[in-house]
Amino acid sequence: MGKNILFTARNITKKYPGTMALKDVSAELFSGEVVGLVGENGAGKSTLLKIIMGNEQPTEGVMTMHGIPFAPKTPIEANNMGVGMVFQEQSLIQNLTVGQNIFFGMEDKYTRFCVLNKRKMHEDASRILEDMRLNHIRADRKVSSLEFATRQMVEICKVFHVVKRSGLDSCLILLDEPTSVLSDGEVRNLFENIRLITAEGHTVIFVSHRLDEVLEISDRIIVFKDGEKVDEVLTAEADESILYEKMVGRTASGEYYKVSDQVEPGGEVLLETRDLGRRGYFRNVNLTLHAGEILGICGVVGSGKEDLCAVLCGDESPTSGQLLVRGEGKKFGAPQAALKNGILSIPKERREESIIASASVSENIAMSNFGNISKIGLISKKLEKAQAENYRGKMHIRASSLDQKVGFLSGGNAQKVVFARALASDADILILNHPTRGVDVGAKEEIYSLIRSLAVQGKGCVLLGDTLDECIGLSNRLLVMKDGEVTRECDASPGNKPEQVDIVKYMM
Amino acid sequence: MKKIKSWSLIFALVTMAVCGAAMAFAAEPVTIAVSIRSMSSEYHMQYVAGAQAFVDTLPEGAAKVQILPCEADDNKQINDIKTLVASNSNVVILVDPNNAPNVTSIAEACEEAGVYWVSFWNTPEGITPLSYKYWVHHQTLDGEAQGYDIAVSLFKSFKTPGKGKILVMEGMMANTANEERVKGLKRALAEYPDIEILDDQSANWDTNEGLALMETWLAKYDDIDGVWSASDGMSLGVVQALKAVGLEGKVGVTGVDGFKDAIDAVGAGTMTNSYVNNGWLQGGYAAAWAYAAYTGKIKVDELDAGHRMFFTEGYLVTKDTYPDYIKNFVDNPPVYDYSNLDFCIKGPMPQ
Amino acid sequence: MNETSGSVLDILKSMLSSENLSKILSVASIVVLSLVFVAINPRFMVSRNITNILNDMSPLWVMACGVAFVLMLSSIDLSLGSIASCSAVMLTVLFNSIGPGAYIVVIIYGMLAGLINGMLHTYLKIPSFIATLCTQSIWQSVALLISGAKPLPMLPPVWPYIEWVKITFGVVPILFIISFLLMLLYTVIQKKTKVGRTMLALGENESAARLIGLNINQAKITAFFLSGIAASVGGIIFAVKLKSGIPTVGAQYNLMAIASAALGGVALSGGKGDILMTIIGAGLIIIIQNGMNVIAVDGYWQQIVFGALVLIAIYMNADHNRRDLVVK
Amino acid sequence: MEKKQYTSPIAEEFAYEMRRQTRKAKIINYAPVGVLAFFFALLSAIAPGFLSLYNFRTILNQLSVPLVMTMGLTFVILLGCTDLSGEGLGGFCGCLVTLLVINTKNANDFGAPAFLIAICCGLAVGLFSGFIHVKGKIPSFMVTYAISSIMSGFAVMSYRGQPAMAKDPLLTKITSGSVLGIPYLTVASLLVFVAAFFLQNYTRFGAYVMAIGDNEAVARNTGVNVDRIKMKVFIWAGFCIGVSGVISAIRVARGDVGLGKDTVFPAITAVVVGGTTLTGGKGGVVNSLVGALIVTIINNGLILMGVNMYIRSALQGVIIIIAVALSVNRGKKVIVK
Repeated sequence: MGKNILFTARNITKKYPGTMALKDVSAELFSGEVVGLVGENGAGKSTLLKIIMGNEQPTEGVMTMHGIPFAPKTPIEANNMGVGMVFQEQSLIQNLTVGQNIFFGMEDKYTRFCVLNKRKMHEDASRILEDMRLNHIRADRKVSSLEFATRQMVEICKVFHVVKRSGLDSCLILLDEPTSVLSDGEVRNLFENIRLITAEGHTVIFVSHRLDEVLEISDRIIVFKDGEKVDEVLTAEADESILYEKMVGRTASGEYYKVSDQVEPGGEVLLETRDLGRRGYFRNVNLTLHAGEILGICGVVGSGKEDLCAVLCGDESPTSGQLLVRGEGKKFGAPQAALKNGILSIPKERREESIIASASVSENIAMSNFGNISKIGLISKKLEKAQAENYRGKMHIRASSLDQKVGFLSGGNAQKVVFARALASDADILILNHPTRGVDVGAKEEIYSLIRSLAVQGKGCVLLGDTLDECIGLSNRLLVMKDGEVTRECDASPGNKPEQVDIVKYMM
Repeated sequence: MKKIKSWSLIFALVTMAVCGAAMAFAAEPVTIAVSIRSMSSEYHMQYVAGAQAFVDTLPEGAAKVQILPCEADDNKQINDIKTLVASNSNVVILVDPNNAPNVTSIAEACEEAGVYWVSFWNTPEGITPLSYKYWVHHQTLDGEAQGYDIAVSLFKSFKTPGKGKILVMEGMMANTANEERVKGLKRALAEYPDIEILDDQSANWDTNEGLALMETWLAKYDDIDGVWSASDGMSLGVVQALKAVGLEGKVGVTGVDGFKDAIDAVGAGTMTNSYVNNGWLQGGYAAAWAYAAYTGKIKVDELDAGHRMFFTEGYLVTKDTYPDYIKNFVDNPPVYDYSNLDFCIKGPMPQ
Repeated sequence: MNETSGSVLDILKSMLSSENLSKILSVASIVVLSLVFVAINPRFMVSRNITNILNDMSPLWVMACGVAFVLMLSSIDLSLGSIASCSAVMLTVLFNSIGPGAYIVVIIYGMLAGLINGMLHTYLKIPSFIATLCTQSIWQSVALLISGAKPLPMLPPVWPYIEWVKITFGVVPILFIISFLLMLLYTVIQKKTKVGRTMLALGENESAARLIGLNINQAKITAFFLSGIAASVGGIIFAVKLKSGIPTVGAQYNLMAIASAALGGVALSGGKGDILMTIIGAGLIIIIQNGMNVIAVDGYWQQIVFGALVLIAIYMNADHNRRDLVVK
Repeated sequence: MEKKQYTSPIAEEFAYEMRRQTRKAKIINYAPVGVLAFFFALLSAIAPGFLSLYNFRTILNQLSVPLVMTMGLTFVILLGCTDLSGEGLGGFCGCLVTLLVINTKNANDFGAPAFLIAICCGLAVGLFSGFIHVKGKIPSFMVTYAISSIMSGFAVMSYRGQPAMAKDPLLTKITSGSVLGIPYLTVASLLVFVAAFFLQNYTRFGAYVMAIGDNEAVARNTGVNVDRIKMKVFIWAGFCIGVSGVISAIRVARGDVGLGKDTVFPAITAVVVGGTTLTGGKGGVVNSLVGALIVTIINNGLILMGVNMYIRSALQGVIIIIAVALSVNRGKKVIVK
């Protein structure tokens, strides 16, 4: 393995309003190696990648590439310096061919007198695909006609090509969760390609939730936690349990998660599923949620937990099994129907799925239940304000005024608004999907006590924790999911909290 | 950014000022407003030209013409007229109501403001100038007669006169002129039982649509003797469609309005006839009447019914009358004597 | 700097925030435009012309209020014009048979027409542009069929039913009051009811609105429903104002109503707008049209000046401050 | 290294599910062709004279203007924008042509270059609308609405109330001539189609337009000059509108502002019926060709059937609703605007 330093990062810090996404991260990458990047959700991996790609600029710190200062303002600048990234969300243009996508933005080579030589483009693309052993993908097919996994391979192929094209001897390729939608054979193929490419002297950063994959492909593993780099180990010296300990770091602190406030769930069964399944996502899920209970669901990305959530809150329909609310079988056509039955979700992607950015704080809070603030069927501004004022005080929402647009609030405060809305909605079954994602530490603790108080009030919560730690700390009971099925159910009452490593066994 | 905004404000000001300045500061001439469907209509521009011809006979600065195009929007037509009478008392108005019912509102607005006005073509049943003080008169060409005349002239031009197959191309639906002309056609058909109607569709007074409609018809019917079209605009489209398949001149085509191009086509034999409305006469005399009422030369309430509602004369141009028409109307445009107001009256309108 | 002056500054700043600024600017554009017209011809401001402007505004304003809801969803309603035409014709026809009850029937018709649009759009998932374009031609045909393709005058026997149109309160005509009341009702619906809130929320972020548990289909259908009512009220105003049912009377008002709403600050991309501000849009358009006649702009220039002024006005009302703004 | 199994039964199910969706998307993609075939068969059966060589020629003739118009609009709609300027601008370009060839109003005799001049005017106005839309950040809907009004004004002004009749024998030659039985004008419109097809598939411009419509942020991040591409699209639309104006002027040999009337909305309808989505990024010129054909044959067929003229447009509306309803994706979470 060549030991030339390809890339360095020194003291990279990234602050968002209210949160510190990255704290003082330094790293060195050598040519021709694969570096695994592991850490829980929100540990700062994605932020670091975005900074390297030029999607975000660091608040502090410097980077170098090939020994010269490297501070990309846009992804193109990064590309030109030999840095490319495969995004979690695909960035292929659906209605163009595979070849056009691979060469997107660099058609000059194939353009003569304004005419695009598509055949040559496709030939070259085929060659690139062949190089990557992807002979089965035809370069002249439209991306929209390809299967999802195949698209992912094309995306990877495109990025490999983009960076190689910079003409530099060694390039840096960032792969952010590239395997989550790939099949077995494709993962194998990807790994072979990664090896081929590193053999040429290029460097790959590989991010995955599947520790086994990381262990298989990488030479070195960097572990992130809470925006900090906590350790760096050689793969040869690591195994899953070691890694996991490092990722999790501190053992669950009862204090932090207000375990002392945890209550014994009441007898009433609020929500029950019988062999619930959604074709292609999860199957045979049986769960019961009691009043006053927090039910944690753990699992890696793609384990089906998100899809289970979507079904529970009415966003998607199940294809098999039954869903019972307070003992009655229900079918939800839309989240609105679920809300009528007292089920409300707090979605994962706050900006896209849960706040109306241009509406004010008080309007957002009122949105799931207009009953409290209406007089003779009309919304009363006064009541709306009073309600918002009430929650602002109770939940310490920091906004310059209640008329401030939620889009301008920090993540933590926006999330508190979302919680306030859930409280105001009178729903007694809450599906909390990563409720602390992108929220700073202070706000996190406040949200934890909030969740506790929800349980005290007798509401039932299904919790998808942002971290395993959180999930264990908050829950009364835990379900562990893997590959769409529940692999374990365990008790997590105070003083009886399972060890993370035990849980991880069933997740991975 | 704010700078650009303030600049755009200034630009707005300047635009308005430039457009307005030219006409606004002229001293107190009487405004002869002509409310028409659109400036893009050749026929309606004949009114304007007629009114202008009348104004030219007056001493300089006595009157000016202002056009109020309503772009086929009934509501706008009434808005425009009301605006004008509210902001200007030295005004008389000549109106071609976009649709007949507009007359009622216009009559009320003018009555209230004390503005003399004249209407053309359309008036709803039962609403006549006789019950108003400021509605000088209503003049029209007999639409039904036009429809009848062009039909008869078309039927007579067939190989076997009075026998043949025709297509009927109507104008804009919901339009009074169209209704009347079609009524005339029906009367003619009753008199000529051997005429067979192959098809009856609308082309919205539009040349393009007339062309497309004729093309489709040509695909469907082989044996066409003539096309009864309710206006020259559509007829010109029909002629184009015929020309493309080499049938021009072999299929008779009628028209109404007297577009210059249609007259030429009649001369060239590609159209059978066109009924000239003579907008110059209509516009010129309407202006003269209204101006006379305004200056007090005539007392409107003393006029008899025959002077308050009358037909003006048009001219049916056919192959035979074409040279005559060219001689009397084109080569030597008629100069009208506006002091003889009765000149334009062909006959009283039946009550 | 002490604290009070800081807060005063804050208040000033918030007043001049981009949103308020554009509101101020749009009001300013009306004032400036009026001043220019007055400067050229002082008679622009005589009371009778003010009455005219208010009267002429009313149908456009009513229709703009209705279509504003649809635009807030970032959908579009192109059927306004022919619903209005059809309403005008129905009113005229029904006066003869059922008298003043016709008003109610016509408004019910507007509701139905709106419902149909809404259901085609929500349940069949047809883009609103196409769905309403098609219903537009359907209602146009219906209007022509009912009227026998003739403009129908209201004859003296039914005049008593429409006498009220002439009532004025000072310079303010009753039609304006009606439009104002409808605007008030719609403002209440927008600001004070669940559906109103839902419309804005789903125009801004449909996936979020859905997950929040808002009833999306209901809100969409309601928007088209309200638009349908507004169109039929617009049609009634046309009919009583023109004393006739003309089957093509509304044809020009599709785009004009949308333009009015947009001029009043309703974003065509949805999620933003204020029913009250549609008065600015309708006012601007009518003032431009009215003023051009008062100052006697040459007929050939009228459309050109109209287009140019609309461009300038919309430019002044547009939000240019956000760099990442995607404008379609 | 041990042979490890990465995937699970649920992953196979997932892959199957994805394949099913892809298949469904494919079927929806081809739905417009099915709709075209259906209407063609239906009209052949019930419309007298529909299935004749002469009528095909007529259809081709009538296709020319809408086809050119849709070719321009397709690109605009692929961006997710709208262009309503066709009504005024098309009329203006048409009027201009008749005033430049031998005509009844003036002594001009530019011959064929007149077409070029008129088309260039369309192009310039397209550039202007694009510029205002992009730089002024004004919705294209409003910009082009205003531009349409302005251009109708200029069109009427160009002939001052009396439209010019083109007397140029060149025009007659063009309207009556044909290659292989296809009228020249249709050939011209097909050439525009070929150009559009070429632009979309064989230039980077086409790829960029698709990319911007699909995901503007990705395009921007890849270094595409989004603003410039958008302006180019409006220039192309202006060109197409210019050509369609010129074609209609040649067809009727008369320069009336009405030439542009009722061309825009049918063209947008054709684009959508063909399967291009109004939100952009999906569809293309071939779809629009199919859409234009559907709209044209429906119109032609209904006239041939002698359908009552009041009902004709209503019937068209109903048919289009059905045609679109057949070809939209009605997934639970699909957002339609």
